[in-house]
Amino acid sequence: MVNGATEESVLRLIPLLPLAAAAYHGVMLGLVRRPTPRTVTIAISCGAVLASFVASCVAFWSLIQHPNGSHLLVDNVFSWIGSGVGVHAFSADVAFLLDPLSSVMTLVITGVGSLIHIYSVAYMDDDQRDDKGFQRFFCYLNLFTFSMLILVLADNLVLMFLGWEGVGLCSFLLIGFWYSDEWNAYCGSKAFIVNRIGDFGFLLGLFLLFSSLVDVGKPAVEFQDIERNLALITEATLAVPEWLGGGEWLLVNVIALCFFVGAVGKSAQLPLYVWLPDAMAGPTPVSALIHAATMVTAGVYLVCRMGFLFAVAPFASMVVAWTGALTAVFAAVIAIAQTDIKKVLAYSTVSQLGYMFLAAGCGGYTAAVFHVASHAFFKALLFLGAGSVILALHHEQNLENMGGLWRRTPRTHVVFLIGVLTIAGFPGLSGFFSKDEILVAAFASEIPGHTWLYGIGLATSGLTAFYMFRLHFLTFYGESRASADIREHIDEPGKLIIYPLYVLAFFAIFFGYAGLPQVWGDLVFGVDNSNSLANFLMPTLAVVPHNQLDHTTEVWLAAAAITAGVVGFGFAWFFYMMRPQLPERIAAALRIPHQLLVRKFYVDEAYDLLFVRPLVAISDRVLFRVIDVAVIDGLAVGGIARLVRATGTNLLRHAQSGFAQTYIFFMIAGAVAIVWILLR
Amino acid sequence: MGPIEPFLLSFVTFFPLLAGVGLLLIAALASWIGTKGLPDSLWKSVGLASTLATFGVSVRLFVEFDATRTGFQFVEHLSWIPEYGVNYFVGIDGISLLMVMLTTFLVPIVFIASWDDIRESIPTFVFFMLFLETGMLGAFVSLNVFQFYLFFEVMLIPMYFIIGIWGGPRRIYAAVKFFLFTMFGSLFMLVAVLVTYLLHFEQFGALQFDLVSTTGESKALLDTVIPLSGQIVDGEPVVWWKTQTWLFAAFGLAFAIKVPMFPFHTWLPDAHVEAPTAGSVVLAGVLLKMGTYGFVRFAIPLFPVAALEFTPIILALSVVGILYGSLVAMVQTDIKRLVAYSSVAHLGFVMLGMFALNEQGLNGSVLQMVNHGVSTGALFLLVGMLYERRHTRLISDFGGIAKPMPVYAAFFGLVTLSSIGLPMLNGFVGEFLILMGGFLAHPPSAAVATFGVVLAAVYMLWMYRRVMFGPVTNPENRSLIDLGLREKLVMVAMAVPILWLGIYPNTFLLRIQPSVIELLHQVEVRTALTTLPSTEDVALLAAADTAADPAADPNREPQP
Amino acid sequence: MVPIEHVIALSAALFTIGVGGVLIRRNLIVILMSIELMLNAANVALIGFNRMWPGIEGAPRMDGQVFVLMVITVAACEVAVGLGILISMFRNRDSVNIDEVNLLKW
Amino acid sequence: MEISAVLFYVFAGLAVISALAMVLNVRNTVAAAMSLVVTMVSIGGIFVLLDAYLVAALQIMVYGGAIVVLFLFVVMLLNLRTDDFPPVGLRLAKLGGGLLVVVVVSAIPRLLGGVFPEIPAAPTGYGGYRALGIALYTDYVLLVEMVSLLLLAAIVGALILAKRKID
Repeated sequence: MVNGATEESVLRLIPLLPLAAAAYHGVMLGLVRRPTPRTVTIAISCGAVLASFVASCVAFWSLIQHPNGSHLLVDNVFSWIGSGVGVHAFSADVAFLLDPLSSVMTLVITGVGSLIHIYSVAYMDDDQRDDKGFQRFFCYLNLFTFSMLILVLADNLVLMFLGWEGVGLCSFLLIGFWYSDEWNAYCGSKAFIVNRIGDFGFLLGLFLLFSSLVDVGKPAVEFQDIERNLALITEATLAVPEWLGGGEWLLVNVIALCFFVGAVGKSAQLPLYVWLPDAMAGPTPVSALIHAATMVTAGVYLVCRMGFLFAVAPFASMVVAWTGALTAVFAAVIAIAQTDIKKVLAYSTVSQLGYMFLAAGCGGYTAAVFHVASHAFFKALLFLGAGSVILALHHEQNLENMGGLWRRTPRTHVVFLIGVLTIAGFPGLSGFFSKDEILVAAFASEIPGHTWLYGIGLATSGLTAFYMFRLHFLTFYGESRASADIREHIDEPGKLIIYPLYVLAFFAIFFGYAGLPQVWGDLVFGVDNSNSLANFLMPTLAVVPHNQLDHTTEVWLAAAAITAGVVGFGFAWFFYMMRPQLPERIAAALRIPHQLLVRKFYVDEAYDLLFVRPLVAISDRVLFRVIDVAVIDGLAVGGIARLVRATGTNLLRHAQSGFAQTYIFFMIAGAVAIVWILLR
Repeated sequence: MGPIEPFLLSFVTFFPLLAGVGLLLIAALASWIGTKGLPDSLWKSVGLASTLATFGVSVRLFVEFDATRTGFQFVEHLSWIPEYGVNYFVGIDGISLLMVMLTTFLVPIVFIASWDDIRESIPTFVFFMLFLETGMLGAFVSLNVFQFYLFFEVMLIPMYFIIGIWGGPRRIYAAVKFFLFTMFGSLFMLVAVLVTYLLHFEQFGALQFDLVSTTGESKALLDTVIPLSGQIVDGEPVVWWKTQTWLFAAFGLAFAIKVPMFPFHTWLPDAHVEAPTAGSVVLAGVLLKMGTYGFVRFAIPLFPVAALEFTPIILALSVVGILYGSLVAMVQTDIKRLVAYSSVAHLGFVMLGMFALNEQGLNGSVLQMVNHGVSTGALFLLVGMLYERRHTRLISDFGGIAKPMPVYAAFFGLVTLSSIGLPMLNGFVGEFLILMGGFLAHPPSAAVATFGVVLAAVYMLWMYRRVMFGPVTNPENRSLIDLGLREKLVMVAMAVPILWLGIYPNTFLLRIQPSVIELLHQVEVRTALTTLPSTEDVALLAAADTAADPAADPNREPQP
Repeated sequence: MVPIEHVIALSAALFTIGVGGVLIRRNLIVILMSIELMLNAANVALIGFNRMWPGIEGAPRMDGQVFVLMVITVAACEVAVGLGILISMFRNRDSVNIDEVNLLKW
Repeated sequence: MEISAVLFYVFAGLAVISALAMVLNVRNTVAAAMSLVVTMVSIGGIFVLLDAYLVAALQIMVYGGAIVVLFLFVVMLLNLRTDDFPPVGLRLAKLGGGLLVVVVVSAIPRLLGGVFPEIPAAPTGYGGYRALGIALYTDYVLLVEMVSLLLLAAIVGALILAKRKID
């Protein structure tokens, strides 16, 4: 059943350690009545994730040191689902694949995950006095880590789907962690259901891909096999039904679009982004881990992992790029007017994810992965910093009640500023390099309208700087707007909160040099092959033809990006530092546009009105009350019953009058009929 | 267990009934010698013990089952009414093995779960449950169509009483509705069985109800050529009479009602809502499988060409059932009714996979039968536990239950997730294979059905959220007690297959696989056998029914 | 002697009259009498058929006549019981109108 | 035409007419019973003509005597001489009667003769007590016993029914 251990078996340890911890917590919570001591919970949970991080490092090391030069490690644990023989054969194994792409993801997940686990110990300690709740939180967190690791380590689409759904589930559980509040529970299930819509696309893509591979006699769901056999189906087309316009579509485009629907759901892109801002109802470490650093990047990971598919599906790639670009600017615009510190960060996440898709759609898969990693660091830093602020202010999240915090929480202020500078693209920090790569990729790509894409990206970068500095200024500078009794008790949180922030800040600053674009390597540092991340990832990521840019162009592009950032910063400085009264006046003057922004363009309300309400109403009024109760049960079934009863009461009852002579009549009529027939 | 070795299957089938009858006799004896019969607790414990013993023996069946062989195993064949070809003929392949396991697994669980739930007429209840178990097992192991029909009908009796005696306020209505619906369909099936039987007689000159032959020489119903069309009257074929089509329709109606497929489903919510927990669990867990099992075992192999003809209709009904069941489930106010409608949706998946008629679809379909039995059974058990405490099933009466009953909420969550097909739990594997099989055969229907996965999440999670989460608004819910030891035991027992089927489904898939391949092979062979180009051909066949044995050569070319 | 058909015709005529009596009369006594008439019609047919196939010389066949005897006996029994019922009905309902006895229904 | 044939038609006519008189007499129950006596006796005559002498005798004694007397006795006992309830609402009866007439009329051509051969001569002893006795007590002895049981049951039944109250 379970395949024996080999030197590659370290791979299975990476996801299984968090699973073991989660299972332990689950059993203790569900079946054993005695509460587990808090220290044990912490030791097991954090220990498991740290051990998983160590295992990831070991695996990473052995991947680099791999003797035969191949860039993969595969650990096939056991055969999960096997069905069919011959050309229909389908088999999905629990098998883990470590290649450069998944190793980067694994390191980010376990690394950032460990830090957030440690942070959570303090964060949840302050928050939750109930030991069971504490343990439950870590149970979910471990389960999430497990699912996320499965997602990135899976060597086939089905196992990846396991992780894919698993992270959705954990997101549901963790958003609704404080379930006594109806709103949290609502947000949790909203996240799960919107994710499921994405999963629908994922499944469709999977089935479509598999069945087209069956058609060419090479059924497989493993990434490597798909990649190997993809050439067989790149020419295949799909007849589109008349009502969709007819004609023939390139099959790979359809498959890629289906997968992209999955990615859109998971990575909160237009039009399925609505769950992510609401997901901020969960505890802040959860927002940091799931809704900033890891889970939401799963969609980007999927597109990169299936890069070989998107590379041959130009139309799908274009859709990806445009969706990303539009989401980026759309979310950035909304972020400008938000007043909840976490909501601003949430929309910023949506926007940054849009960047990643922009890169992936333009064929800049390395840029996308680079940004995934650097975003994981700086966004986790920002979220955890925000959590620190929230703790300091005793669970106050509204920006309008903050201000002037830099005096009371100097350390948080410093790390937060680093995060803001990074995301705003301050030259030399990791965000600068990764965002620059994306913009370069957009500029250099050959897809139609790529200059527009670049333009949108650039504008978004300016917006990003604006709203992030707005956030920073409103939080840390100016006069404190907190209520008096809170103002008395503003304290910087303890070491367990701050130290993970330091670590993240370090990576936010210096991670960029792991993926230093060659232009900076040549110009500033004089290093050959400076982009070690890209070189490392290159063997596994698909290459899409693009225009070659010379160094001058690239420097100009960088200059443009810096300019955009400076302009954004300048506006923020002007509005929120120099003329703090101005924003309010503008808001008052432009009431309708401002309201539109504050209410997030009424997208939630529109969805509710367009999809949710009609669906419930139709199901209830039409399907249930009319079709089920009235038509099927009432008219058809009840009709037959009534017909039978009516025949009895109205017709046959008269034959059963009780009058003997009537009976005799029928008897004789029968006899006469028989005689008649016999004498005929 | 030495002496029962050759009768292992009969033992599994009849042991519950024997235990029940034995208890009755002892009770009669006891009351005859002047005591007040047997104590209720004795009835319950003996009932539980005998079902557990049955489960134990069926585990042995499972272990000893040779997964590498096709065909039926543990076969027993005894003459019963040999003149009419009625035999006692039992045997199992991978498909029925799983159904038997599901049955023997669920019944003891039900006993434990309703230990305190059933308070009136306990001896009667125990007897009916044991009787029901034998009825269900008998139908799953029967290879003689007459015998199958017998068991198929016989299990209505105990179920009717279980709903009618221990049910809710509208129990009589529900019981009668359940009975009439099922009876209505199965009478059509009876006619079709007899027509098939007579066709067999016409072709081979022997009366035979056996589905498959026990020896190489003798012929059974599956060797009969069921003409596609053309009943011959006075040498002229009757145009409207399409034999195979009508026969399949008759079988299909009986099974579709039992499944239940979309327009025939309205008995299910009523029966589920009114039935006691035990009844609901067995009804959802096993009885509904009788319909899907009937399709796999009888309707499809006997009438393969008609099955293909009907595929578009059945697929359409399945897809409609999936979407419709989900949407209607979404707006239910009663938890049990919600679960009942979700059954309609789930069984839509089962039918979809089955009529994909390929390995993935059928494997998934059979697996999904088990999955549905386990998940929905567990859901009904959980609803029953809540009902025992609060005596209401309305969603609006609850809210925030997770606070007073965290363990309950955890198990409810697990089962909910299994029901919406989360990977690593059982529901996923079945649904996934079904959809994959469906996609290989009929992509559009499967694509629409895939959307049912989204809807499943919508209605289940919405219900879960309204029941479990939020503040505890109703003061009566504040003092609810969490699960006791007995209830935990039940739920842990249910969790085992949920996890096992999700993590390592190959244990079961390996056993299903050969049977599914055999079934597909049979469909192929019998399609070739019955695909006759025109009605004249049937006339030829009818004229030459004694001359040549049409079943002897399965690869016989259709005549020009 | 007359042809056997005429005997049958007589039997049929009497039987029809008896049936008519049972159908149209509501007096239970007359109905009982009509029933007697029907039995007698049957007897006529039996006797006639027996006469038609009388057996051979030395071994006459008497089956029809035996049956007539039985019918007569049964008729006697029937009248006895029927009149008994009639009397008790008259006692209970003070009438022998058959329309007043209509309990034979659901 | 032979004298026996003439007698047959006479008796037959008498039987039919008196039967009709019984059925159609809606005023006087006693008269109806008396018409029945005429019918029974006529039928007895026809039995004689058909060489069933013993049965004819029994017919007249049991029917003409015992049974009709019983009827009359009951009529007198209950004082039902006049019939207070003439036939009404005869739709069903008319329908049935009509049907019956149709059937009988449709059978008339066949009832006129020529379907069966002529009635043969009867063997010696036919219809006599000896032959009947032998048949009764050899071939049909079981039947006789069963009928005797029936008679017994009828007697008991009649007694119980006629009793005012079962004590």
